[in-house]
Amino acid sequence: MSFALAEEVVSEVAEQAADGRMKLDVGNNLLYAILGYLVVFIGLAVLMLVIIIVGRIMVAKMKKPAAAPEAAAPAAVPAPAAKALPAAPGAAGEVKIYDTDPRDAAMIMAIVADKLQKPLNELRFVSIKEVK
Amino acid sequence: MSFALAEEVVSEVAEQAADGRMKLDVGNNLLYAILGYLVVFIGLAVLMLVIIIVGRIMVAKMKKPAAAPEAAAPAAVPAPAAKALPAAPGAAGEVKIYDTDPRDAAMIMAIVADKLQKPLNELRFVSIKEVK
Amino acid sequence: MSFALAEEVVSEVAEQAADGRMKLDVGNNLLYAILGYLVVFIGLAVLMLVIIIVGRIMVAKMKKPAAAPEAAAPAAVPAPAAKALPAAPGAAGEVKIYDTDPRDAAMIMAIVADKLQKPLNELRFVSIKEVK
Amino acid sequence: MLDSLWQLVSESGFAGFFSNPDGWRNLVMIAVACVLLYLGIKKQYEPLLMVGIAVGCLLANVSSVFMTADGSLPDALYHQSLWDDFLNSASPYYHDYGHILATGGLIDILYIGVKAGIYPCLIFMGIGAMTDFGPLISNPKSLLLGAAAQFGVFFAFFGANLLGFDAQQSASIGIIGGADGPTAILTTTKLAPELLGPIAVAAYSYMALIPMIQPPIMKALTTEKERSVKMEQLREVSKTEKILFPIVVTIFVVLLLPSTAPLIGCLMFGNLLKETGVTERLSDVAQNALMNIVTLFLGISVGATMVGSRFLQFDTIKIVVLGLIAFAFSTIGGLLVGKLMYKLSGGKINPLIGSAGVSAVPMAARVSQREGQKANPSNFLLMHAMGPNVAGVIGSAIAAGFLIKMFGG
Amino acid sequence: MLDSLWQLVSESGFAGFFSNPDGWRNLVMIAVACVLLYLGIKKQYEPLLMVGIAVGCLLANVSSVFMTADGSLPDALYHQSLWDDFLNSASPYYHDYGHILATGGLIDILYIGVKAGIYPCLIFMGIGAMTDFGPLISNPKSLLLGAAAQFGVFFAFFGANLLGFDAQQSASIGIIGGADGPTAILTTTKLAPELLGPIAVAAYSYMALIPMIQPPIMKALTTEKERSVKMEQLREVSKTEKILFPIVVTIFVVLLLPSTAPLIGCLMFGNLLKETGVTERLSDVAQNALMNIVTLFLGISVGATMVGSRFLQFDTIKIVVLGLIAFAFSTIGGLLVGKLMYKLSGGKINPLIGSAGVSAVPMAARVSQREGQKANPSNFLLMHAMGPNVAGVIGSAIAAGFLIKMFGG
Amino acid sequence: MLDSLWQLVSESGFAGFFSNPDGWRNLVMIAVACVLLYLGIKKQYEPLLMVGIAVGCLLANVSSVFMTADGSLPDALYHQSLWDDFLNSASPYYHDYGHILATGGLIDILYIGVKAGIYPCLIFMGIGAMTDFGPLISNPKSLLLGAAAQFGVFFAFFGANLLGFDAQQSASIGIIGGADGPTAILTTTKLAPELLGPIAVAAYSYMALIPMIQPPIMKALTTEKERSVKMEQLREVSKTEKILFPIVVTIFVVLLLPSTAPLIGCLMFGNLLKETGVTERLSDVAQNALMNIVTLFLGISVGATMVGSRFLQFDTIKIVVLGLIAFAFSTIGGLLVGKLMYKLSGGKINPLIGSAGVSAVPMAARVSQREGQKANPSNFLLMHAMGPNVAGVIGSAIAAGFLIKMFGG
Ligand code: NA
Ligand code: NA
Ligand code: NA
Repeated sequence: MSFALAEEVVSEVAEQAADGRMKLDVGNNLLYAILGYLVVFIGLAVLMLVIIIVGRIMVAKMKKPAAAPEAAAPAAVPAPAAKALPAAPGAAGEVKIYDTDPRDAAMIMAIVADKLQKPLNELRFVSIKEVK
Repeated sequence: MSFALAEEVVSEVAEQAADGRMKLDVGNNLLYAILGYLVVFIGLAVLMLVIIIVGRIMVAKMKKPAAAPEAAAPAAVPAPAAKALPAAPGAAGEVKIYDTDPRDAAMIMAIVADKLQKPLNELRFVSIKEVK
Repeated sequence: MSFALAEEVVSEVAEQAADGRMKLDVGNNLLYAILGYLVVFIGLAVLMLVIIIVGRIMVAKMKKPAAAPEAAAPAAVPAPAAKALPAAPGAAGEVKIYDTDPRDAAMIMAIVADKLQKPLNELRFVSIKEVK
Repeated sequence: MLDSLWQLVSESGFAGFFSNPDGWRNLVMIAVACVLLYLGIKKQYEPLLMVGIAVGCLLANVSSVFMTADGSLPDALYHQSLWDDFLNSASPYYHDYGHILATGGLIDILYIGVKAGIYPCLIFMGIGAMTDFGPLISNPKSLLLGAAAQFGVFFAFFGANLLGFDAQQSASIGIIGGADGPTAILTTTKLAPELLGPIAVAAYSYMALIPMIQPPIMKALTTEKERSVKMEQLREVSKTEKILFPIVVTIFVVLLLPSTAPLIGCLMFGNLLKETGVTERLSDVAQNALMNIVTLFLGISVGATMVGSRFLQFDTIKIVVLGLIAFAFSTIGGLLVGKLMYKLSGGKINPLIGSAGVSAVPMAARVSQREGQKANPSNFLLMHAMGPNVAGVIGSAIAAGFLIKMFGG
Repeated sequence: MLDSLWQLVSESGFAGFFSNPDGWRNLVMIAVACVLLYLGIKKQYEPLLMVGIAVGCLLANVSSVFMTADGSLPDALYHQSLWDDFLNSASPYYHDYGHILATGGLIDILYIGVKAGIYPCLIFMGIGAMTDFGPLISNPKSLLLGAAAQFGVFFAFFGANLLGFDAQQSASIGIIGGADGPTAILTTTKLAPELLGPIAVAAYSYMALIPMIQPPIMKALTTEKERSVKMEQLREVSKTEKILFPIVVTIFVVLLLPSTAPLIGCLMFGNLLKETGVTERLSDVAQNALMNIVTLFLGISVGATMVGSRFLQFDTIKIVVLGLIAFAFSTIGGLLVGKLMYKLSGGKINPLIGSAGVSAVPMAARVSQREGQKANPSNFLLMHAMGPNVAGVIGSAIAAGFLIKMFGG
Repeated sequence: MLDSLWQLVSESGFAGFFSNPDGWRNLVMIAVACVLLYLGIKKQYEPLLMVGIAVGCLLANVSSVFMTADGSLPDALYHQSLWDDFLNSASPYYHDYGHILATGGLIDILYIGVKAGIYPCLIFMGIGAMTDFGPLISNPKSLLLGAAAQFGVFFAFFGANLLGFDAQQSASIGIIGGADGPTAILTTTKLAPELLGPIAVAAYSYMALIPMIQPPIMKALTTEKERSVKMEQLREVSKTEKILFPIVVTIFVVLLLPSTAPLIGCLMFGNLLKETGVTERLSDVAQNALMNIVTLFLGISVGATMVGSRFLQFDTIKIVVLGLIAFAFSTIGGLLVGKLMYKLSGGKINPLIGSAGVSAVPMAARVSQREGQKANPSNFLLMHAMGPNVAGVIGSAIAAGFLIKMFGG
């Protein structure tokens, strides 16, 4: 296959227009499509391996000074749930909850509203952020 | 008048300097002044007609589902009064009241100040905005 | 000394490369270093004189309508102490206290935290500013 | 070493006052800058622009005092000669922004945004995002008052031509009467850039002086009875109408007079961002961060054009006088059409709202409100005056479009 | 004077509809702009971009209606011919930004930031500063789903080639399937700028339509049992890992495929600013002031490319169809690999999280969550779907890097 | 297809480590970038700049690893060769920003703002808007300490010349002793751009290390008795004085040494915006949105200059050592003149405030405060040290102006 391909590449370059534009025949078309998908897979697979390795190292490091914290971890999961929702560009009008449990945020909003004796929907919270 | 004018325009172009600058004689000067004022009037008059037409359509549309709301309209007028004062560039140091009745805003500020047990003039409200 | 120097300057210019770069001999090197330090001193000394003069004028002006305010001045000094610490670029994560006594700011933060029944370190104060 | 120090002294600005033939002009302009600072800071004449203009003037002149033997200004932050070359089609640097970037000073570089017409447009976008056209939509007749109050533009244009200014300069001077800073700056940049400094200063100064300029004219031209007229409440405007308004205005005004596209387009784009309800992030940045950055750059750049001798001419005095005439006659135009409407409406329209048509939002409208209340304490004209007031912004943009069309290269 | 007025009328845009041979095209495009405004404002299709695109389209077309006898567009805010010259190596203005600045309209100048590839990169920086890669770090297998969901990119690329588009155009059309606005805009600007308008509109529209496009495909390809799978909780990710992540990704991905550097570099720089804990000022400005300013400029510039005739072609319909195919097949790719993982993991992985790999953060992940909960009300897939979701951003940046490498000049 | 894949692999960065003769240098610089990230994030060495510099270095090197057969770097975000051409008067691209824009990578384009000297000036504007000159106004003698603490600048300049650096390089190295990032960057850009990376890194690192560098010197040069001196309270400064200060400083310093205009002008403009009380919008944007955007761009651009081999030279070590010497001798200069003032004032002035004259606001002043309190727990020197501290900013701007005047093209 490799030789045929090499010729294909040559002929394709010949077809390239002055402005750099190319017309692909079906073979090259398919080739590029498969190759591209493959490259994306390889790229992200390499990345996966790297991250798994880094993660292993980190988890190993954390294990030593952490026995009790592990029990606390599950309880902490709802918080990332809030974190992981980056304010989409379309969500501009909403309150941005940085690193804060949404339940906490709701509580803060309710308390403030109560204290100010205003219905909640007339107040505007620009952002609520937990300081770490 | 039209032929004379055409000649005027020709001669005037002849007077135009290399850098595009022109000297106008009294006739052309007056002509341009009147023409300009007229164009502004025509432009805004056309716009007026368009807006009146669009407004009629909108009012007609709103009439159908709105019988009670009409009674409420006069009461709502003070609110636009507040809206219509865009913060002038010079008013940067003041609180921006977006779409909020100034009386409400004053109330909010008073309540917050009271709750915080601080004199009002020592707090800074950047903006108060009613969420719709 | 002056003639020798003039020759120095000439010869030095001759050494200047096509791209404007110069190599200095020890004499010119020392000369430039001393001259530079001197210029900085002269510049700031001139500035000092100007500011002293302006200050004298201002103090003289203020003396007339100010007899009682002078007694108040020492008490006011702690406030500038806070003012004079511009938020360094590195202090980005901290609360900016504009023109506000830090004690007042701490009080405001404590009050708000108490009112909201949240520990202080979970709230984020972006800025506290006294309105003048 | 003393020689070296002496050389340094001889290349300082202080020495420049003597060696540079224009040095005394720079000195005078430094004094002018201090006056402008006083007006901006103490008198609060549109300080956001005026302080920038004053500092631009100060920096350009202070840094231009020292001139080398061959006439170049190595340390200047702004170089008038670079921009003269830029506009001179015979120069090798004609229309060459790269040359400005590579050899200009700091303010030369910031000035590119003025020259390319970007700053005034972006400020107009911010103004659009700050403006509520509701009162205008509910009372479209306001537009005629906004048109009427451009009278001073064309009156001063006529007068300036008579006084010997060329057509481009006259148009730039006339537009002072539009009472709109960005419009005046854009028009002047395109037509007569040599007058940018005095025209910007005059425009912003008179806008700040509206509460002093207008009341005497208003009292002279209206009767107590006319000023006492209470107007009926405006209808409420729906959100849909407010969204449609900027779209409709863009289409109709730009089609009518395509040269208004930059100003009207940006003004209405900003307003649309405000009204959609789903683009608050953009509306916010247009009226805050972006507008403030651009205001900073615009002020300092415009101020820098007042370097050296160009400001210190008899023409500057003429411009100042013509600018005042422009403001006064715009006020008169608005009031007269206001009186006409009072007549035609059978006394339902208070002619005082006509003077608000000069724009200078929202000061002119506040002046109408105040004068109305003086005549009749229960009078509340503010909202009615806001209509002509914002119409005046559109009106002067159209006037600017007309003048640019007629006299632009 | 009537003559003069007549001349003015004959140079207005209204007259242009008749004199300008492309005038009717402008008129149609004004209508298209109004439709886009409707989609952006009322239907809330990614309004921050769509409103800008629509206004850019509106302004460019409205200001281009009047054409002089020699075919120039004196008042246009955007000049297609300037940019054709810019790209034409035979033109004296080839690659001459100075010429654009000196002679272009307002939007031509703003468009420089698109052409130079700055705006999409800066927006990616803001997106990076808004994105939490935690769910991806705790479950790195998500990356495979993010890769799988680029299927539509290459499927549509293949299809577009078959339909007669050239390779560069096909690549630009395919990248719509990446479901990432800035990536699509950067790729199209580099490969096939003539398609920028329709591709941007299609990309943002379909991103907004994800909640309608994906569910039927998800139901068709998965069984009730698969959709009911509850996944186990993710491990907590330490701050150090979150800081290391952007650094590691930058190094590995850029070394692997250097043409991804602008997109991946900016995305990861933004993310690093978010995670360090000591650069909050920069993270804040990247995701707010800077991003909003750039979004404003990007929208209006991209929209302006839809001036005149280029949008009104049968090709546009093909692009719209191919874009939908790209989205659908990206969803399919993600789901199929999700099903494979379900099998390989012995039923521990819910295949629904595969469709989130198309990016369109966070909408695609929300769709996975919703469909999961429909099948099993106690199911909470959101966090698990966020992993593939953010992986999809990296995945389409790699796809874009590949296509730019292969077909870029 | 395997061939195609192989070709892609052979054009990846990984392959570049072998094919590119400078590849190993890029690899080393990637490691350097990681060290800088560690210093910025974990050690918090001026993170706002250091993280940007590190990422710039990382991105420039990672994207430059792959080199084509003809030696070009198609995917690089920063191209050193472009900038070499830009500065080479024999090149067809001499001073051609258009060429940079049209052919450069993302960071080449951002770097234009460094080259044109805009970023450092805008940052100085922000610093001015953040600085309170009150303590300096109430105690003008502070200015002499601010002057004294420029000793290290000229001492290191002298030393660098001796070590074989040319005059321009020596001046750039010396200015590290000014302890002012933007001043150092501006000076180096104008005089010796090839040293920008190491000088910026050294300047910001030592600024962060002030609390470690200064105390031993302070203890060595002062007696316990001197350090215990309590200074009398400063007089209150009126608002008018604070407004006059920036105006007066601009006029006098720029006239004295016109080449200081960009730095002093911007610093004082920013300060004026802060003090007027009527330009808060501008002061706010100068110290927040604008400053943060510029900091973002400046960091990444400066970092990118550390591409490839230029950093990996013995000269870099010399620069690091000379930078430390500059800081130390600036401290010594300030302390010695402080001791002189202590003598002349009859023991009223605490010499510890002299070391604050190096600027590095407000860290150096805090160090003075801390050492003073160690000697005498009731000592409160902070406000007194702020005077020399902010004077040091002006002092190093003057030193920079002198060096640019003497050695700038
Ligand atoms: Na007006
Ligand atoms: Na994607
Ligand atoms: Na210093």
